[in-house]
Amino acid sequence: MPLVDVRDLKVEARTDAGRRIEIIRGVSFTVAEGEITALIGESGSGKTTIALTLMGHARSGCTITGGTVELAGRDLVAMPESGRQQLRGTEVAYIPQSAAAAFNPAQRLIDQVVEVARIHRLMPMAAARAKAVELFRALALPEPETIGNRYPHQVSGGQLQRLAAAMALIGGPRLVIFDEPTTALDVTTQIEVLRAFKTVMKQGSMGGVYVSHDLAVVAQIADRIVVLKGGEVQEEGPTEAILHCARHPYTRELLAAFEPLRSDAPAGAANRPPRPVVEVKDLVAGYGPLGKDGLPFSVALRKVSCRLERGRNLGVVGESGSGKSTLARVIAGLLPPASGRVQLDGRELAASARGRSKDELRRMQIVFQLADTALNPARSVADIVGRPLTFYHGRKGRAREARVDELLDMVRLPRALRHRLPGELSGGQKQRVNLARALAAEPAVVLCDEITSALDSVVAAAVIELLKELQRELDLSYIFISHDLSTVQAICDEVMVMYKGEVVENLTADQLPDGARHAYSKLLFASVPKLDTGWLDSVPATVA
Amino acid sequence: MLSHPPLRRRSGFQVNAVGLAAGAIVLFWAIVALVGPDLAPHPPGEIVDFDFYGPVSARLWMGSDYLGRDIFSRILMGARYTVGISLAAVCIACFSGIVLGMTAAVIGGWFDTLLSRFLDALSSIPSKLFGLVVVAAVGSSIPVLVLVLAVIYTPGSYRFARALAVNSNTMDYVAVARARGEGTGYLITQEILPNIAGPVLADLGLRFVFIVLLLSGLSFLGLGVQPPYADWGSLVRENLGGLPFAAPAVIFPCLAIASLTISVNLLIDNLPVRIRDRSD
Amino acid sequence: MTGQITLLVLGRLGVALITLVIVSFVVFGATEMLPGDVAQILLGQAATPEAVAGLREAMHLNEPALLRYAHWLFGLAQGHLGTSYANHMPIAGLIGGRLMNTLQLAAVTTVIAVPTALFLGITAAMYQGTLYDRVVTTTIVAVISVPEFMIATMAVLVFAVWLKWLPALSFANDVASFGELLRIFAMPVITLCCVISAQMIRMTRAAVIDALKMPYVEMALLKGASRSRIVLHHALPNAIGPIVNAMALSLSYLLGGVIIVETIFNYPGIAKLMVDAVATRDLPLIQTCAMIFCFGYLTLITAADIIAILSNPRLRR
Amino acid sequence: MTNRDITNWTLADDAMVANALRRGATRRDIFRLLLAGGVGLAAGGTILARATSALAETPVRGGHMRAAGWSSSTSDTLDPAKASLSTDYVRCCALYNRLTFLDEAGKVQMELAEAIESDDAKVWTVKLKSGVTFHDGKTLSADDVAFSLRRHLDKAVGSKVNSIAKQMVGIKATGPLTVQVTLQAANADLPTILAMHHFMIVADGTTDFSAGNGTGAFKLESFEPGVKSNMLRYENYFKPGGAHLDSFEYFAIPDETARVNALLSGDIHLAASIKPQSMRLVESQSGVDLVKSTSGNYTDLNMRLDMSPGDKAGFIEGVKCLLNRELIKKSIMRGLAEVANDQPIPPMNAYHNAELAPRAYDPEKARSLFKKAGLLGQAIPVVASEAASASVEMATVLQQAGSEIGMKFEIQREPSDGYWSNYWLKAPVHFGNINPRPTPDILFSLLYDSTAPWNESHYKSSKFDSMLAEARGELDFAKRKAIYDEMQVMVSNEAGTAIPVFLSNVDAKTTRLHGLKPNPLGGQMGYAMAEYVWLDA
Repeated sequence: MPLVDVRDLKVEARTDAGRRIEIIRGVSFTVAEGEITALIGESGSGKTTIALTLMGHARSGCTITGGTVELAGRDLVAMPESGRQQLRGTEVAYIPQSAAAAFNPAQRLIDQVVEVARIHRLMPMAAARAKAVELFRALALPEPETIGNRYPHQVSGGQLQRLAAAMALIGGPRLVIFDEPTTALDVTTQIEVLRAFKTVMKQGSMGGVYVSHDLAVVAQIADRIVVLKGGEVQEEGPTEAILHCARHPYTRELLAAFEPLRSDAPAGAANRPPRPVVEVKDLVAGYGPLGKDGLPFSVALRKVSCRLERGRNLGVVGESGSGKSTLARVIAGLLPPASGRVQLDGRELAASARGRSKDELRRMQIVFQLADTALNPARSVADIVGRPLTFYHGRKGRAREARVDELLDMVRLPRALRHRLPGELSGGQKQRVNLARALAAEPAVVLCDEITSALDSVVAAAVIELLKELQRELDLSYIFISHDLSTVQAICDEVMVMYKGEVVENLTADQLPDGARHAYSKLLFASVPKLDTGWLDSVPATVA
Repeated sequence: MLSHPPLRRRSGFQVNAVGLAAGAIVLFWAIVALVGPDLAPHPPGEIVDFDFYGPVSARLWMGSDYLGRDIFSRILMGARYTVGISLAAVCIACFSGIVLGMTAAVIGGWFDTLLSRFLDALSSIPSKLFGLVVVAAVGSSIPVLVLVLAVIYTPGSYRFARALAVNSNTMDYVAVARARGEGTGYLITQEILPNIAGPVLADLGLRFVFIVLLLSGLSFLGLGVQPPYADWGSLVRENLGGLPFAAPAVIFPCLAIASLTISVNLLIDNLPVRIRDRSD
Repeated sequence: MTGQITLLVLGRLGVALITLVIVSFVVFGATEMLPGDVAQILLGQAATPEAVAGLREAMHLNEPALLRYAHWLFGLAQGHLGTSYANHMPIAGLIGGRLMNTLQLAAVTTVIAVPTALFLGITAAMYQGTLYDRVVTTTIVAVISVPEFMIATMAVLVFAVWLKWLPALSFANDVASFGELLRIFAMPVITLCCVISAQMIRMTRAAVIDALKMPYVEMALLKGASRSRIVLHHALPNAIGPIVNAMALSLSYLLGGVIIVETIFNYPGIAKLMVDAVATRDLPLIQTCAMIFCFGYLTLITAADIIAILSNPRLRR
Repeated sequence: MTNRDITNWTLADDAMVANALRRGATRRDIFRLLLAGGVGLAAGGTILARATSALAETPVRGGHMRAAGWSSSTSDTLDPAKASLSTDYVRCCALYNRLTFLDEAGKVQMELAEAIESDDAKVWTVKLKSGVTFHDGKTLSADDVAFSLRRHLDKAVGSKVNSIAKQMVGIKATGPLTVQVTLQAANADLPTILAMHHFMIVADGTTDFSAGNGTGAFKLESFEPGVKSNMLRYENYFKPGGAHLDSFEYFAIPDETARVNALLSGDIHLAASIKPQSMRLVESQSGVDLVKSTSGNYTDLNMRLDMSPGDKAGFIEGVKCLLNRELIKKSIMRGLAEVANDQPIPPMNAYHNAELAPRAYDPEKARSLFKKAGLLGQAIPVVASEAASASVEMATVLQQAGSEIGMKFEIQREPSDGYWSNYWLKAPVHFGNINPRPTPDILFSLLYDSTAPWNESHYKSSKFDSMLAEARGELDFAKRKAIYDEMQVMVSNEAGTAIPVFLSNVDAKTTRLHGLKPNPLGGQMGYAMAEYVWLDA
C-alpha cells in the first residue's frame, strides 16, 4: 500500500463574485514509502494547492469537492478537523516556500521548532530540544547548540529554510511536503540546503512531496516527477525518464527553458562606437546615520564602479547581501550615496531623485524584484501603466488609453487586464505590468532588480525573450541584477560579480560560465543546478 | 486568462443585505434632515400637551416631553442638527487628521515630531475648557460648533492615520513613485491613501458616534444648537427625568441616535465591493 | 535592549517636559481669554464694579498676566503648586485626595475593562464573520451610542432605586471593606467600561484579524496547533503593538473624561475639580489639573510604545 | 400666614377635599389633587388640617442626617460674608447664628440679639443674649458682633452684601453686650436686614473660616470644599434643647435626577429643590414626600430701557402681555409657582399689593404694540441660561408665542459659567434670577433705585427714588404699605422688568424626616433646617 494515494482530487475556488471555478481537475498520483515525488508546474498549475490537501488543508476560499487523499490508508478528506490536527506535524509535515514568513517573528526559533512536540505531547521538552539540536547538526546549521535561542530575524534565509526543515522533522513524520523550499534562496545557499534535505530524507527514509517549478532542482532530489498544468496531470514518471525522454509537449517546453540561450549581440550595437550611458564611479553607500569616518552605520557598497554602454546590457550577480540591489537603488536616486558619483550620458546626476530633472528621471527607470510590493495594490493596471505617460509626457484621456493598450500589447498582456488590480494577476503578469510601467516612460536605461527570480523558469524565459525584443525595438540598455546566473547569461554582454559590497570580477558574456577566475565567482557559477540527477553529488562538498 | 468574464461583471458591485439595510436607514435620516421641518406636525417650541412625558398617542406619535412639547416634531427638527453637524464635524476631523497624518509619515523628520507633539498637547487640553474659550473668543454658532468638534477629534484620527501611513510608506511602489520624481501631494493622495482607506473609514465610523454624543455636551456650554431646537443627545438629556416612567420622550431620541450611529457603522463595515473575478 | 528602553524613556521625558510647558502656556492663555476673573465669579451676582475692584486688589490679580504665569511656573519649578484662588487652600491638598479617587476608579475600571475588551476582541476575531462576531461588533456600537449619562442613570434606577442592591452615591472616602469598595465602584465602573471598551474591542479585533492573515499562522495550523493556540501563541503576540496603543488612548479618557460619571455618582474626582476650577477661573488649580491630564496621557502613550517594543524582537536591540 | 401659600383657594375646594376624603381617598391622593391645583404640601397640609385633624408631632433626639443640596464647588466657603451658594447658606446656618431670623410666617424673631431698638430708625441699639458661647468656648461679646458687621464694609473681604451693609455708617460696641449701629438714613427694616444669611456672627478677628467656629447648633467635624461637610451637635448651644440631630452631613448632587434617585434609594434623607417634573416620581414612591415653600424667588426677563429694543415705546408692555403666565405656571413649573405681576414683592409678604392684577395673556394687544413700536417681524435676541432657573423654558414659551404673531425672538442660550458677570445686566434683553429678599426696601434699593447696583432694566425715576427713601424712614405700617403699593404699580408699569411668576421651591425628603417647615427666605427652612428637623428612631 502506497504511503500517499491521491485519487481523482477535485478542488474548487469561489471568486468574490460567488462564481466557483475548479482549480484542481481530478488529479491522481501516489507516493510510496521513503520515495520523494516532485510536483512540477508553473504558478497557477495548482501544485501548492495539491500539496496542502495532503495535509487535509485548503486555503480560505478553496474547498475539496471530490476525490480522496489517503495518507497511510486514512482519508484526510473524510476525517474531521480534529483528526487532521492529530496527523499534522506527526504523520505529515510541511516545509514552506518562504521560511522567513513562516516563522513567528515574536518567538524564539527553538520554541517554534519544538512546538510540534509540545502540541502533540510527543516527548518531554528537554528531549525535544535535544532532538532539535541533533536535527540542526544533521542539517549542517552553524552553532547547533545555541542557534535556537535566536529570533527569526537574527538568522539568514538559508539557515531559516533549514530550521524550517528541522521544525518539520521534529515530529518524526512519515511524509514531508516541500513547498518550493529553495526558490527564495541564492544558488550558493540553495545547494547547501538541497544537500542537507537530501541527506536527512535518506537517513530517515521518509516519503516526500517536493513542489517546485525548477526542474534542475527537482532532478537532484526527486525519484519521480508529476508534471502539472492548469490543475491537471500532464505527465508522470521516474525522474530520469521525464528528463531524457519526455513525451508531453509541455514537459518539453519546461526542459527547453533550461537550454542556456546565448545572448546575441544586440542589433547595431557593433557598428556604433561604444558610448557609456551610465557610468558609476567609486560609490560608497549604506544604511543608518553617517559615522565620524563619513561611512554609514552599515556599509552596503564599497567603492563600486561600473559602466554601461548604449544598447548593451550589464549583469550584476551575487548572493543576497552582496549589495547589488543597493547599487540599483543608489543609481535610481532612492538612496543618496555617502560618496562617489553617478553619470547619465556623461552628465553627473544629483544624489537623490528629488534633485534630478524630470527628463533625467524619465531616461532611467527601475523595475523592482517583487512585483507584488512594487505595484500599488489599490490602483488598476491602467492607472499604474498610465501614470508615467501623464507624468512625463503629459498624455491624457484617449491618447493615454491608446498608449496603455500599446504597452500592454508590447509586454504581451491581454488588453482586458487594464481594469484589474495587481492582486488579481499572476506573478508573470505582475512582472510584465511592472515592466510596462518602466517602458511607458520611454527610458534609455532600465534597472532590472531580480525581475525574474520570483518567476517560473518558463515564464522567466519568456520575460527574458521579451526584454531582448524590446531592446531591439526601443534601443534600450539594461542593468540586470540577479542571482540567477542562467538568466544573466541569457541576456547580458558583461557580467559584474559582487561579493560583500565589492566588485570581485568583471566578465564578458562569452567567458561564462567557465571563464571565472575569482574563487567566489567560481563557486557562484558552480552552484547553478544542472539538468542532471547526478549533479548535486558531483559538486565537491568544499564548495558548499 | 481569456476565459475571463465580460466587462459587465467585472465593473459590477456586490452589496450585502446588511450594508443595504444600513444604507437605507442612513439615507432615510439624511432625507429627514432635509425635509423634516416640513413634515413636523407642530412647531418644536409649541406646548401641545398639558401633561408631561405623555404616552404615545394618535395625536402625539412619540409622546410629549418634559414641557409637553411634541417629541416627534422635535426629533424631526433635531435630525437636521444631529446628522448635519456630526457628519460635517467627523468629516473635517478625519480629513485633516488623515492629511496631516500622511504628510507627517511621508515627510517625517522634525515636521513629524513637531506635529505629533503639538497634537498630543492639543488632545490633553480638556474639551470643556476648550469649548468655553471658543464661545468666549468667537461666540457661538453652528459653524463654530462644527469646528470645535472637529478640532477635538483631529488628534485621534491623526495618530491613527499616521501609524497606517508609516507602514505603507515603506512599500516599493512608493519608492518607485519617488524614483519617478512624484511630489508629496501625489504620494499621499494616489499611492498611500487608497491603501489605508479601509481602516481609516472604520475609525471614522466610531468617531461619528462619539461626536453625536459630545454634541449634546457642548450645546450645554451654549455652543451651537439653540432652543427651541435641540439635537438628539440634548433631547435625551433634557428628558432624562422621564426615564423612571420609561417615557417615550427619552426612549425615542435614544432609538434615533442608536439607529443612526449603528447603521453608519454597519454601512462602513459592509461597503459595496467592486467585483473582480480571479480565475488564474 | 534595556539600554534602548531607558534611552527611549529619557527621550520621552524630555519631550513630555516640553509638551507640558506648551500645554501650561496654552491653558494659561485660554483661561486668560475667558471672560470674567476669579473676583467677578466669586462675587457672582453681587459683583458691583467697586466690590470687584476691591477684591482684585486684595487678591493681587492686578499684576500683568505674564508675570502671574511666570510666578506660577517658577513656583512649580520649585515644586510649589501654589494656592487656590477660590478658597486659599494649597493646591496639593485640594488635588491629593481627589487624584487618588480618580486613580482608584481608573485602576478598577482598567482591571475590568481591559480583560473584557481583550476577550471579546480576540474571540470576535477568532470567529470572524460568524453570528457571534456580528453580534459583538454591532452591540458595542449600540452600547456606545447610548449617552453615558443615560447608562449611568439607568444603572442607578435599576440597582439603587428599584433593587436597592447598590448605593446610588459613590463616596470614595468612606470605604470600609473590600466588599464595600466593590459595591461603591460597581456602577461607575460598569458605566465607564461601556464607554471605553468599544474602541479597544474594535482595535483588538482588527489587529488580531490582520495577524491571522500571516503565513506563520497557516504554518502553525499545519503543525496541528489548535485554534486557540494559534490565536494566543501566534496571532496575539504579533498584534500587541496596535492593541496596547488603542488601549492607551482609551484609558487616557479615564483621567479627564469621567466628568459625567463623577457628577451622577457624586464621586469626588479630579475631572469635577477641573470643571470647578474652570468655572471659578482658579488659574493655579486649572493649570495643575491640565498638567496632570497631559502627563497621564503622555505616560500612557509612552508605556504603550515600550510594551510594543518589548513585544517585538525586531525592534529590540 | 401659611394660608397665604394657597393661591386661588376657595371654600368650594375645601368641600371638594372633604368629599374626596369621604370617598375614602388616601392622604397621597389628596396631595396629588391639591398639587394639581398648584398647592404645595405645606399649604396642603393646612387644608387637610382643616378637613381632617393632623397629629401633633414631638421631636426625637438623635440620628445622623445626610442631606443634599444642588450646587457646590471648590469655592464653597464657611465665611458667611462670601457665602454664595445654597450649600454655603445651609452650612453657615448650622454653624453660626444671626442676630435675628425670620420665622415661617416671615416675622422677625430674635436669635443672638435680645432686642434691637431704635426711636428714629437711624441709630439702632442691639442688645445681645448673655451666655452664648462659640464652639471654641469663647463667649459671645459685642466686639464679635461689631467685627462681624464691619467686615462687610471691607472691600478685601468681598462680601456679597457690601452694597446693603454700606448704609451702616457707624458700628461700635457700647458695652460688653450692646452694639450701636448708626445708619446713613433712617431704615425701619434693619432687624429684617440682619436676618439675611450673610450677617452671621463670627468671632472677633477671625480670618481663616475653615474651622467654622460659630455659636451655631452644630460644630464642624470635617469640611472639603466641593465635596462635603460633616457636623456634630454642639452641646452647649444657647437655645434650650439645642439641635435634635446628633450629626449632620451635607453635600451637593448637582444632577437633579441623581439627587432624586439618591433620595429614593435611601442614600440621603433630603434632596433639596427638585424639578417640578420629578414630583410625579417622588409621589409614586412610598416613604418619601415633598415640602413646598413659596418664597420670593423669581426669574425675570429684563429689557434695558437704555438700549434698543427696550427703548422703543410699547415693546416692553408688549412683551409683558405676550408672556403666557398661566402656561409658564402650568407647563414649566407644573403649578409650583404663583403668577406674578411684574413687581418683585411676593404675595406672602405683608407689603404685597394684592390689587395690582397680573397682566392677562393678550397676543393681539402685544401684536399691535409691537407694530406701533415698529419692531414687528424684527429678530430680537433673548439671552437665557441654565444659571437663571427655568429661563430657557420661559424663553421658548415667549419665542413660540411670538412666532404666532409674527414676532421673531431668537433665543441665545449662554453657559451658566460666567453668566452673571458677562450677560446679566449687560445684554439688551436677558433673563435674570433674584433670590428672596426679606423686605421691599432691600428689593427696591438693590434692583430699581436709580443708583441701584443691579438695576436690571436701568430704570430711572426720581419720584421712585424719593418714595423709596420716604418709606424707608416711615415706621407706621399702614402708611408704608400705601407707599410700597404705589411703587409696585410704578415698577410693574414703567420698569423694563417682566416678572411672570414667583417660583416655588420643592424639597423632597423621606417621611422619616420631620419638622421641615416652609420659610419665606427659601427652601430647607430658609436654609436653617439643620437645628430644627429630626429623624424617626
